[in-house]
Parts: sequence; structure tokens; C-alpha cells
Amino acid sequence: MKPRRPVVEGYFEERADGSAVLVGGRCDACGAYFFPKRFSFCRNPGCGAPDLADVELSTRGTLWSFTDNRYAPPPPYPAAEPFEPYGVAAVALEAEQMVVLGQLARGTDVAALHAGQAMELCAEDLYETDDAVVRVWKWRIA
Amino acid sequence: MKPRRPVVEGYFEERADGSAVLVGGRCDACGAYFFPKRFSFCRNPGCGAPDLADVELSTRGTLWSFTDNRYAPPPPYPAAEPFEPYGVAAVALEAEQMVVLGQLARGTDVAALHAGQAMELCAEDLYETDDAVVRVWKWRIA
Amino acid sequence: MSEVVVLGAGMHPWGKWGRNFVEYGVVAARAALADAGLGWGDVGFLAAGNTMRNGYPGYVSGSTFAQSLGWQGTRVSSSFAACASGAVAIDSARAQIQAGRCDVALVVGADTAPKGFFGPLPGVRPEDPDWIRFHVLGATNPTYFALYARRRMEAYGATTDDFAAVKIKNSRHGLENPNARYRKEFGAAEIAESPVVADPLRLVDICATSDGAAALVLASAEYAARRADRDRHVRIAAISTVTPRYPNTYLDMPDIATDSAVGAALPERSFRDSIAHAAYEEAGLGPGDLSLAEVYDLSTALELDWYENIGLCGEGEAEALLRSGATTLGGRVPVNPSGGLACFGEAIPAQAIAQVVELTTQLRGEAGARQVDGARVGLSINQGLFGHGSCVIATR
Amino acid sequence: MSEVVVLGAGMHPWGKWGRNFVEYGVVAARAALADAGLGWGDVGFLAAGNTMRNGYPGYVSGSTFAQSLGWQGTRVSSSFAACASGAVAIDSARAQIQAGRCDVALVVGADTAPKGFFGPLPGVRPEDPDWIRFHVLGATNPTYFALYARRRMEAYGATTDDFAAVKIKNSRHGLENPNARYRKEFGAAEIAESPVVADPLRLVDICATSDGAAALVLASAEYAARRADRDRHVRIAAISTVTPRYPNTYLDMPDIATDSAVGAALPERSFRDSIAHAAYEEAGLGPGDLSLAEVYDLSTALELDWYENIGLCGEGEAEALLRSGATTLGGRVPVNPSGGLACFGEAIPAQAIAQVVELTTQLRGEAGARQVDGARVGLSINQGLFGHGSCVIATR
Ligand SMILES: [Zn+2]
Ligand SMILES: [Zn+2]
Repeated sequence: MKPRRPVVEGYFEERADGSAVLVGGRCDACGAYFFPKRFSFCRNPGCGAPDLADVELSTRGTLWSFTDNRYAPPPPYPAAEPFEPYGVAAVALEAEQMVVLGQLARGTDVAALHAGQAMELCAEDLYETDDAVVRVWKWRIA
Repeated sequence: MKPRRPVVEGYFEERADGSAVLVGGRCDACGAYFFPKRFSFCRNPGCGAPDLADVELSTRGTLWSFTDNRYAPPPPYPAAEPFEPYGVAAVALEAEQMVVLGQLARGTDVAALHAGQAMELCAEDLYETDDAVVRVWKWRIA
Repeated sequence: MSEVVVLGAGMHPWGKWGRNFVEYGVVAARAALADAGLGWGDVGFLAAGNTMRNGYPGYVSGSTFAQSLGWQGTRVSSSFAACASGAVAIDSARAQIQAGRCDVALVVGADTAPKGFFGPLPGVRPEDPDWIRFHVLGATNPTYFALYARRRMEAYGATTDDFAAVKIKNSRHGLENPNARYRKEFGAAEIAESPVVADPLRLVDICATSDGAAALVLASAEYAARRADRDRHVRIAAISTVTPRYPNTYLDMPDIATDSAVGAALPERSFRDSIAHAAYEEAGLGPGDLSLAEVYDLSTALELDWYENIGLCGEGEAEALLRSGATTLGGRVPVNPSGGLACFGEAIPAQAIAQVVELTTQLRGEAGARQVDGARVGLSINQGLFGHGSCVIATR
Repeated sequence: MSEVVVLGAGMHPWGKWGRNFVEYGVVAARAALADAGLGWGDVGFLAAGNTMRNGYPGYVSGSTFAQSLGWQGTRVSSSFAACASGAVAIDSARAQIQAGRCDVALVVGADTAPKGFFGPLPGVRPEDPDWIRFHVLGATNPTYFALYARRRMEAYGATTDDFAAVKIKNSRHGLENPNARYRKEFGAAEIAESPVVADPLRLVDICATSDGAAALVLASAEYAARRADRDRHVRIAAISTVTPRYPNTYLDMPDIATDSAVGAALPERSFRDSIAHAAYEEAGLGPGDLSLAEVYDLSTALELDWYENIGLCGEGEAEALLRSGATTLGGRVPVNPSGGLACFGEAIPAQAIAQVVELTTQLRGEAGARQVDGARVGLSINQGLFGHGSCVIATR
């Protein structure tokens, strides 16, 4: 079996129990969260602290909006052949007071979704390379 | 034998006698030449005529400056493996009152060149593809 | 600081020919100069909007157009701000005029757009948010448009019939615009047959990518006052190119998360609201003064968002305003009398300039069959990726 | 129009780390703000120079830096003009100040450069002159530098010893500059062993590509006059961002031919001469007023061209001027006291800003061991691909 690797380093982690968690940055000075972390410094203009701590974000939130994509995006999206439609969800995290995007887990019935419903993070395969199964975080109905 | 094709369409032509000629644009209104032609309109701000005629440039000129490149350029230069150094010459055309660049013909002794000497246009292979031999104009000592 | 004046406006029609963007820009620039009765030699500054999909000449659009019009020593700027590029170019030209560095400035934007979705340029760039959103999430521009559209449905009860009504309105407006790419009236039945791209949006809800160009000739008020054609002059009362205020908690392209609201007070108004607000403040005008507006209908649903962002109605009231007919030609404040992006498609660096060309045409009373009666004040607005606001208020 | 004032200058050291260019820019911006005794909240406009090799954030550098420093609604511009980008950004900031739109503006340029020759971005683009020159001719930047160098040898009798002397001088100057990437003295023997890249130029004659950043805080004269640190203020007396005049008969990158001189009168002066001339005219100063100059030594030989272009000597006299010691620290008009590109390498959008940082440091008398005694007037100059002039004159 091919080893798994995350689609991009440092954005999320998968746990032994099969769950997944997003990793962002948190400013000890002002409390702000950032996802992705991108830089070491705080981007709150009233703060600007030089360091952010790595922090696991809430794995549950409420659905802010969602869509179902029916056409294949251009590269660098690793579209399967034949193209497989995919949903995208924007989920509000309460503790972090921010909205985070993710694809919807395969098989989610988009027509049954509604704003405000509880969602939780998971991970699924995004594509395969010769060497690895590439994994991505996704949102599923909680 | 593979067919020959010019490295870029419309910049030069090869004749049956083995000679080559650059093709530029000429403005009938003000007399200006342009190489490459690029656009249909005259770029003399005092003119701006909407049309340029295709025109063959002088095939002889005088050397303005020259160099010998000893390191492989990055893509999109189609560098041979192993890398083959190449000279570049800037040649002044009298009738057109302009300077035009070209590689120096293979085997030109760069150390023997001097500004002002007579040069003439020729064509050589630049690289090969699966389907064609790709040709380019060059300057050689007249 | 006295207001700068629009002396000339010109366009290359929108379409999809795949020719070099420089050709389009030169046509638009010459049209604007001819409209102003001026020559290229009268121009003291050229401000252009860049295009990122046409090689190096697109990165240095100012010098590219200056060379094509003929080198004459003109100072140039080449700005990029995604869809707001045109507004930044207009602002750059205005600043040079108001700083006293030239009397007449030329503003040009032109593009040759690829087919289909806009995607990032080639390469692997995990540090580029625009690359990440495509590679990791397949979050195309229509994905974001769809999230915004669905949000209106969930939060305010908008329906796909409302979105279709925007399309029907704009397609009728554009019928009378000779520069529009699409001049075809859409009906509800035809819209219902259009394939879904990103639910709830159909293909006809989403604007195309186009080739096109637009140009303006701007001058100082003092220079304009000496001319005989003062009855055609339109004044630039405000340009807003504001960025967001932290924390920006509304999801903007190309980010995959919003700012966190922890540890900082929310700004007084949302980013989109703040774009128009800054322009109103500068112009000393308000939504009630508008005769017309050109808003960026990247999607039909997004036009409804803008109604609220520019203060034509309160939050959640855009659908009712649309249904009332107020934003249709003949209504209280027609929106997108040009036909909007629905009829033009996006030609990124030209778009914000084209909006001001429409304002100019309307405020001069030269818009023919799509003329807004008695137009006195026009507003154009859009937003570029990466936090670029773009709003112009013009008056006559 | 009153002159704008430099209140703060800052840099991120030049090097080659491959980190995100945004980090460098934020460091430089914060250094400039700290030098000015101001905070990011005091900035009313942010003008940045773009980088084309770092994805979308580099195309919208103004908003990228604004986001990283923290969104606060600041208006931004993101300009590109190849190596002249920094000058265009400074000019953009100055225009906003002189137009009365802000009191304080921040100018930032930062880059992360690839190794080796600069090449075009991926793709096949026969309509892009920058793609053509690489694909068809292998005409890299050093090819052009070599053509210019050889021309000096053929036309004026320059020798490779002269070029080596430029390297020796600049390497000595840079020894004392903590922001320089290369702080190592070169001697003639070592230079003679350096491999030829493009005859007559050796590797050590040609500047490297670097990571780095530079920033300036500019303010209106009125704002500056209210501050207590007036003895540190440096004034921007001129900015020249002129383009060529037709016909431009000196071969410029990336063109593969010059303009034709048929059918049009030659301009009064060459493009490079005209860049400095426009700045001198605006400042009401001349070459004899200069205390120092920072010129763009992309190659050692090119520094000699600039001596003539900025009027330090007549055509063909640069080698004699160099040999006289006039352009060495301690001479009449030191050139590149910073160490120049020889010690920094190119960080494209930062470079013209870094030149003005050096002028500021020198005119304040804060340059330490590389201080030009009694510096009162400094000039910085460079040229960007596609006809971009860049010259700043600063005074104290
Ligand atoms: Zn913080
Ligand atoms: Zn002509």
C-alpha cells in the first residue's frame, strides 16, 4: 500500500483514530487565529506580534454556505478522469470566530444541506501519485 | 529527411539559393522599418499609420557589437546537450538605420571580430523536434 | 483639490478573438483621444492596468501601450489590482494630475482572456494562496460566487428566480450597447435550461472571460475649463481603492479562511460596504443621489449583494428592490444599464475603466436607447482578489 | 508643488535564503517605520513594487504587504516596471502625497529571486518579446550587458582591466555595508580567474540575483515640518520615470532590434541620457551638484556607461574618470558607495528603493565607514526592461 501524505504540509493532521484536525497559528498576544498560518507574525494591525504558536482548530462548526461544482476546474486542481463533481463548504468555527473552506466529504447530499447545521472535519483521498496517496481535509455532516 | 521550419513564423525566409532574409514591416507613410513587425500599425508617434507593408530587410550590414555566450541559458532557449557556446552579434543596417540581433554562425572566430566589419545574413539549424528541423537566422562574416 | 475631468472615453468592443491585447488597447486609447479631440502627443502621463496572462508586455502595460502608440518620453505606470486594476490606474492618473505633474493623462486597460475558468499560472507554489485554493479545494471563482449566492438564499430567502431576473434585466440592457459581446435577450425558460456550474448558479448566471479594452482621457479642471466642449465634461468626484479592515470576516477570494474575530473589534462596516462608503465620503454624496450604478455582476446573485453594499437598500432587501423594477432602465436607479458583465464578460484590467466609460456616456446623455433619463450622478463599483476595492463616482 | 520628505528608510539584508518575499518586505517596512518613529497605523497610502516570480501575491504586492502588516483600509498601489519598479512605486507615493490624499506613505519592494539567469515564465509565447529573445537567440541579460561592454571596448578603447577596476572599487565600498550580500574585497588576480560568462564579461563582472527588501516612509513637507527630527530629513528633489523617445536607436532589453531612424528626427538625447536629464531639470540641479551617485551596475562595464549618462564626464571618458579615482570613496563624486549591485545583486522591485535608502543614509551622514563627506545631493539611477527610466535626486 502506498503511504499517505497531506496535500500540503502543515495545514492539517490525521490522527490514529481516523479523525482530522486543521493546524493554524494563534497569537499569544492578542488571541487571533490564522489559517493557514503562512507567516510567523501576527497580522492583526493592532498587534503585530512576531510569533504565532501552532494551534489545532476546532474540528466542529456550523455551515455558513455551500456549493456543488459540476465542471472540472483547470490545473492545478487534480481532477479525476472522468471528472467527479465535488461540493465545497464554508464552515464557521465558534471559538476561532472564523470561516474555513473545505470540500464536502464524498457522498454528501448537497440538496439536503442548510446553513447553520453542524459539520465536522474529516480527511479523504484527493488524488494518487506514483508514490503516495494524497490526502485532504474535508467537511462532513456531524 | 525532416522538413525545415522557421523557429518563429514570419521573421525570416530562406531562399532556394541557400541565402536568408529577414522580413519586417515598413510604413509607407513615414518610411520607418520595424523588426519584428509584431503589429499592423506604425509606431512612429508622429505618424501612427494603420498599415505596415511586409518588407525584406538588407541582408548585409556592419558589426555594431558582439559577444560569446559560455553558459547555457535557461528555457525557453533550446540548449543542446552538452551545451554548445554561441555568439551573438548586433549588426547595423544602413538603409533601415537600425540594429538587428542574431546569433553568430557556427564556427565564427569571435576573437577575430571587430566593430564595423561587414556581416551578412544566413540561416542554420537551431534545434530538432520529432517532426522538423527548426531553423534560425544568423549573422556571419561577409 | 479640484476634481479631474473626463475629456474622452473609448473602447474596443468586447469579444473573444484571441488577438494580441495590445491591439485592443491601442484601438481604445485612440478612440478615447479622438473622443477628447486630442492627440497622443498631448498626453503627459499614461496609466495602464496590467494583464497577467499575456507575457511580459502585460506586466508592463504602461510602457507597452506607450511604445505601441509611439515612444515620446511619456511617464507611465503599470498597475495591477486584479479586477480593481482599472480603478487603481484611474487613481494613479488622477494623482499625477492633482499633483500638478501633467494636464492630461491617458488611462488604458486591455486583455486577451483564456477560455473557461480562470486558473493560476503554471507552476507549483504552495505559498501562493491562489494556487492553494485551486489545487487543494478546487475553489474556482464560480465556487466563491456560488457560496455567496447560496448565502443569500439561506440568509435572505433569495431564489434562483431572483438570480434569473437579474440576467433577464441585464441582457435587455445590453441589447442596445454596441460594445457588448452578448446582445441577446434571455428569458426564464432558456435560463432554466442552462447547466448548473456551481449550485445554485447556472452557466448563464456566471460572466464569461472576454477580450476587450477601455480607455479614458483625464484632465485637470483648469485645463478642461479652457475647452469649448464643456457641456460634455464629466467630473470624477471620488475614487475609492480601499483595502479591508481587520478582521475581515467575510470570505474573500482567494482565501480559504476568513480572518478571526478573536482579539480585535469588528470594523464599523464590511469590506464591500466600506468600498462605497469611502467614495461617498469623498464625493460628499450618498446613495440617494445616484442616477445609475454599474456594479460588478460576476454572477447574477452578486449584483444583488452590491445593491446593499452601495446603500440602494438595506441588508436582505435587494431581491425586493430588484422585483420593484427600481434597478431596471426606466426605474429609479438603473443598475448596469450597459448590460454589465452579463453582456460583456470579464476583461480584467479593462473592466473598471469600461464601467467609467459607461458612466461618462450616460452622464453626457449620449447612451442612445439605453440612456438613463436626466443622469447626473453615477457610481461604478467592483472588488479585486486580495482585498482590492474599486469605486468611482462621476458627476456632470 | 513642495518636495516630499523621506522620514524613514529600512532594509532587509540582501542574500539568498529562498524564504517568502513577503517576510523580507515586512521586515523592511517595519524597519523604515521604526526609523521614522511612526507606526503602520500612521500610513495613509502604501505603494509597492511587484515581483513576477512569486505567484499572485507578487502581482498585488501592495495588498500583500497591507494584509501582512494588518488590514486597516489603507489604499495601495502595486506597480511593475522591471528594474525601475521601485522608482515607479516612490513616484506613486509622492503623487498621492502631493495630490493631498495622504500625509504619510509607505513604499516597499521585496523579492525572492531564482538562481542563475533570469528567464521568462513558463509557456510558449511568440508574441512576447521577452520569450522571443530567449528562445530564438539565447539573448540573456548578460548577453546584452556583454554587447554594451564590447561596444565600449570597440568605440572608446575600454579594457577588461577597467571593468575589473569597477569591481575592485565596489567590492571595497560594500565591505562596510551591513545590508550587502557580498562583503569581500576582490583583487585583479582573482577577477582574472573568474570564468567568462559572456565575453568580455566574467562571472564577477555580472551581478547576482538576490533576495532582499527595502522600504521608505515619505511624508508631505508640511507634515515633516511639524516634527522634531528635521535634521535627519532628506528631500526628494526629483523622480524621473521617463520612457524613450522615438526612434530609440540604442539596443534595449528585451528587443532584438532597435527602432529605425528612417522617417523621424533623432531625439535630442539618448534614452539613458534623458532619464537623468529629466531629473536634473525637475530638481534644478546638474551633474556638478552631485555629492554621490548610486548607479545600476548590472555589469561592471555598465557602471561606466552611467558615468556618461548622468553627466559626470563626456562620452568615452568614463574609463579616465574611473582611473582618476573621482568615483571612489574619498574622490570627488563617489559612485556606488553602498557597494552597488556588485555587492547586493538584483532584487528587482527592491533595488531602486534600496538606492534611495543609501542616498538617505549618506545625506543624513549616517553611513559610518562608507560615509561620503559632506554629502548634500545624491542621485540614483537605473533602467528597466521595456523602456523604463528610473532616477531619483535627493537633497538635504
Ligand atoms: Zn496578535
Ligand atoms: Zn509611419
